[in-house]
Amino acid sequence: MPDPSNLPKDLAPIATRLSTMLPGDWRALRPLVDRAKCVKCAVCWLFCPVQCIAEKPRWFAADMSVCKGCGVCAQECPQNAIAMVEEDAA
Amino acid sequence: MNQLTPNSSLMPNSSQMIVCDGNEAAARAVVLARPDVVSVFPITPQSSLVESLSQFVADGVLGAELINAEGEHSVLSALQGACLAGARTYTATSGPGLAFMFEPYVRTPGLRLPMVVSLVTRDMLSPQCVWGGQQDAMSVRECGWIQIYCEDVQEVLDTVVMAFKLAEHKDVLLPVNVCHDGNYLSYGVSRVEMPAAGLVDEFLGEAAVNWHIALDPARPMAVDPLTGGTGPGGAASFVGYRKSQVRAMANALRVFSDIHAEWGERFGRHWAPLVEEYRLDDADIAIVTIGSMTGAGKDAVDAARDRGEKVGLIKVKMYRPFPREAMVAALSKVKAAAIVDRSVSFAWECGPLHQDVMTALFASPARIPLVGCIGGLAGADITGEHFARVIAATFQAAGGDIPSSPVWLNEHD
Amino acid sequence: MSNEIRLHGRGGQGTVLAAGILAQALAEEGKWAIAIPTFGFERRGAPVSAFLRVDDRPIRSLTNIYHPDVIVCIDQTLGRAVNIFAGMAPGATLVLASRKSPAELDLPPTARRLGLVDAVSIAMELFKRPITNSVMLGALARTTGMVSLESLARAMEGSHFRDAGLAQNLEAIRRGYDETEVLDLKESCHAYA
Amino acid sequence: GKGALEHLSAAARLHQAHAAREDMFVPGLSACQGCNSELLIRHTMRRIGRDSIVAAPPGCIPGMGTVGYNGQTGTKVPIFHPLLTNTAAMLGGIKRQYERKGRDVTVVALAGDGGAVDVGFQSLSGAAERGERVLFICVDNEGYMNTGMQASGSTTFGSWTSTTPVGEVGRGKSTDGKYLPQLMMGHGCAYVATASTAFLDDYHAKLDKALEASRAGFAYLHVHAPCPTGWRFPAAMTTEVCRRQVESNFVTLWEFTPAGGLRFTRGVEHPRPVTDYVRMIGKYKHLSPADLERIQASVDRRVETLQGFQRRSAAE
Repeated sequence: MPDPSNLPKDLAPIATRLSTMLPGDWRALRPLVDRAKCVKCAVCWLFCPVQCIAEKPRWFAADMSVCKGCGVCAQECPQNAIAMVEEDAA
Repeated sequence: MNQLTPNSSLMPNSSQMIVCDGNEAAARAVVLARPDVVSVFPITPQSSLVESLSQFVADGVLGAELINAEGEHSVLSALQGACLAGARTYTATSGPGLAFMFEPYVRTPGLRLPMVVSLVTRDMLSPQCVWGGQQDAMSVRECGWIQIYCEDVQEVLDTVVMAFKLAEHKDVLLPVNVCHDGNYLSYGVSRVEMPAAGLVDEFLGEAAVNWHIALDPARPMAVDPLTGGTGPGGAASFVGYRKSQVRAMANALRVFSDIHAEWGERFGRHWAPLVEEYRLDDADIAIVTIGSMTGAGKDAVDAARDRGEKVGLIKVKMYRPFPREAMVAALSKVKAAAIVDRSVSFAWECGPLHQDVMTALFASPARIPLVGCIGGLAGADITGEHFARVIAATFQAAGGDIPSSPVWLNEHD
Repeated sequence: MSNEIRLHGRGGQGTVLAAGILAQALAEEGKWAIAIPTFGFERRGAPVSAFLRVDDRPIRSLTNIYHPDVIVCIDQTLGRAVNIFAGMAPGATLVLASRKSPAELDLPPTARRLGLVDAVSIAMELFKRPITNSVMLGALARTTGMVSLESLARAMEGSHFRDAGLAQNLEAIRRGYDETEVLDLKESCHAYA
Repeated sequence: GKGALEHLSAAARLHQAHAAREDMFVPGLSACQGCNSELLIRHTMRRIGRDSIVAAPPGCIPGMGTVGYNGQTGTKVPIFHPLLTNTAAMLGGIKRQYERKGRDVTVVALAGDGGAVDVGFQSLSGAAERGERVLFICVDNEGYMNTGMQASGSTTFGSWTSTTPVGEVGRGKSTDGKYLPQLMMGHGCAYVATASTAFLDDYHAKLDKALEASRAGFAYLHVHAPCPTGWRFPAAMTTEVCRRQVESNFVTLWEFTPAGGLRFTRGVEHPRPVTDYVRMIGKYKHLSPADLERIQASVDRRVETLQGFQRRSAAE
């Protein structure tokens, strides 16, 4: 395998560091899962554009550091188990 | 011309005399350089070059991956991809094909992709024209490609091979255009010596990959992410890459000189890498030439010498980067010079080479008079008679009668 | 020795190819040659020409030829379309494909040597088509002595002809050589032209 | 939404198959809320995995930070910006060199419609004709949504865009969009399919087939990707808009192979009226009843054309 170490680093732009930006602070609304209604059908996971829904033992929940608050999960949930609530609400 | 049937004799153990035109010579040089990927699209006057390459691949003489793309834009794009996957690559184009290639063309130097592309030079449209002239190559002289111009068929063959070594040198890592004049060199047939394949292998060595920037799952990276802007460090980052590119261009002067010296040692043919001085040491005036006109220019110098006129010639081989020190050193030997361009600079009412020589001369203590001559547009011939007029005008300029606008050599032909 | 040759023909007859083979044959004999076709569209039937310069030392000038010492015309009807003698150097040699006698040809008065061959008849016998370039290479060799039949044959073998095509073309060169009538032109020869 | 009910089992099955796979993008991409393209590329690259190279020509996909900027990237596999014009050719060059080296690498384009339908078309067409062994995915949001909602060749009749605006005289785009999947079928690609992110089980099945086909020839996937920002509908409605496109036959789901011809992967027999879809979208809100009739007529005509292909395929 060719070795880049003998080449200057300023030849051309490359990026090797992964971006650490998280869009959780974009949210105006956030998904609130009614754990009693969740049947773990995975529809929210399937359609979440940022793929931030993780499986918990009894329900599915969004990663709030990543969730942009688009509301697709709430719209698609067949059980109506997800409500979009104001980010600043308790 | 006579398409010599490719066979095993193409890869001999010793050098071999063959007779071919410049397009075939370039194609045979490519065989010697053993590229991984060659992509082609035909255009006059380049077509027989890519026909030869295709035949060499069909005959198994050239073991490259051949991509018959649907146009020059994709030709160069496919080669960019191949380069980023570590391939040694080659193509050739001309005139409108080069114009169509422009978008990926301007990007190639910034990606630092060491490819070799022959430009079989042709005048640019319009007037509609299919004949030789250097307007196409000159139109891309500020894009960051190295540009080299050849004088004869042998120089085409030798230079295409050398260009791979130049492009891949770690102090350069830039794309190279080897230019040979449409018509006179594309179709002009002459006797050339084919270097031995084994010796070329030793000369070139393994293809050097620009492994700094590469697309390989074994070493994931984003290639050419957005760079610059006014965000933190953006400007500094962009400037850093541009400076590196400019430095690499400057390095090419030294590296190409070294490569020529090595070529001369290994193969016995000594070409001037930057500018060639011909009968210049005791000359009163010089003519500056570029490309296939040079041979007739040298004959015209000899004829002038026979008449007792002290005339010399300066041939430009490497045009980008411009060898300004070598040019100034050569010009410092004479009292006046004529620059014979085969294209025009629309902005300066002169030829582009003339413009470069003027700029170089600014750094010289001796600001000698320059005569701008433009000839050979659209396949027009630059003959001994034309050069005799150039020489006469240059002697007049040495005496103080300097024309303020170009001498159009074929104006009445 | 320096010779400047101009070849005339029509697109499809192999004029440019003939110039290339001639350059190859001359190189086989240790000479230096360059061949340059005129730059146009080589349409089948349209007039085509090619230049060849030969010398005992390397040739530098990559230019057209304006005052040829030797003019070769491989098509017997071409004289109607173009002036094949334009710019001819005084004392030049002509190599022409024709069924006519020298007296019937309108030759320039300063030409000094003529090679004449019924190339079309030979080509029709050999190829069933009026492809006369190989015949005329034989005629050139016979008329000028500037190149040997053996060198032409070797050059032909190195070209793209193969097998039957190669044999036919080698035969065409030989017959062109054998059947060319060579005349020294005297002033009187032109008196009734 | 009740529409998702029919896919309940599919969601669970896809979750089981793919959730444990690595997301090949960083968690934070700056796509708009509800972005369909982000959803699509995450699913796609989860499936394709690490042994791949991604081309993302100018558009929303690099715009959301996949390629990155100033030294940072959003992607864990090699990724690059081709030009808008040359994606397929460049991928072809990469693939040829890896084949030459004997390495099995999947090369995939995540392109928008501009890089496929418009200036990218020549390169795409040439690469398809040559049978380059690449997977080209066109994420079609019917215009240049990354740079301010300008019209593209894919923009549909009547659409408001910033270059086909609505005014005293102008009534949005005056001509139909170019239907690229049918053109790609005409190239005889190894595999061509249309897809919608509302039908991800269908998409995943097609992605698997396309990957397999790309080992032998050119594979082309055309994914219809409604854009909440540019088309003017609420972000939460993205999947429902996708679903309604398909249910109204505005978008049809089919696949093509040279051997099998065209086959619908979802029936087109009992569509909803196209107005059920059009009424959801802000870019169409100015349309007259006559405009809506024209859209319905062109939807019906396209379905008939595709049905004709299917009938011929079935007969052969």
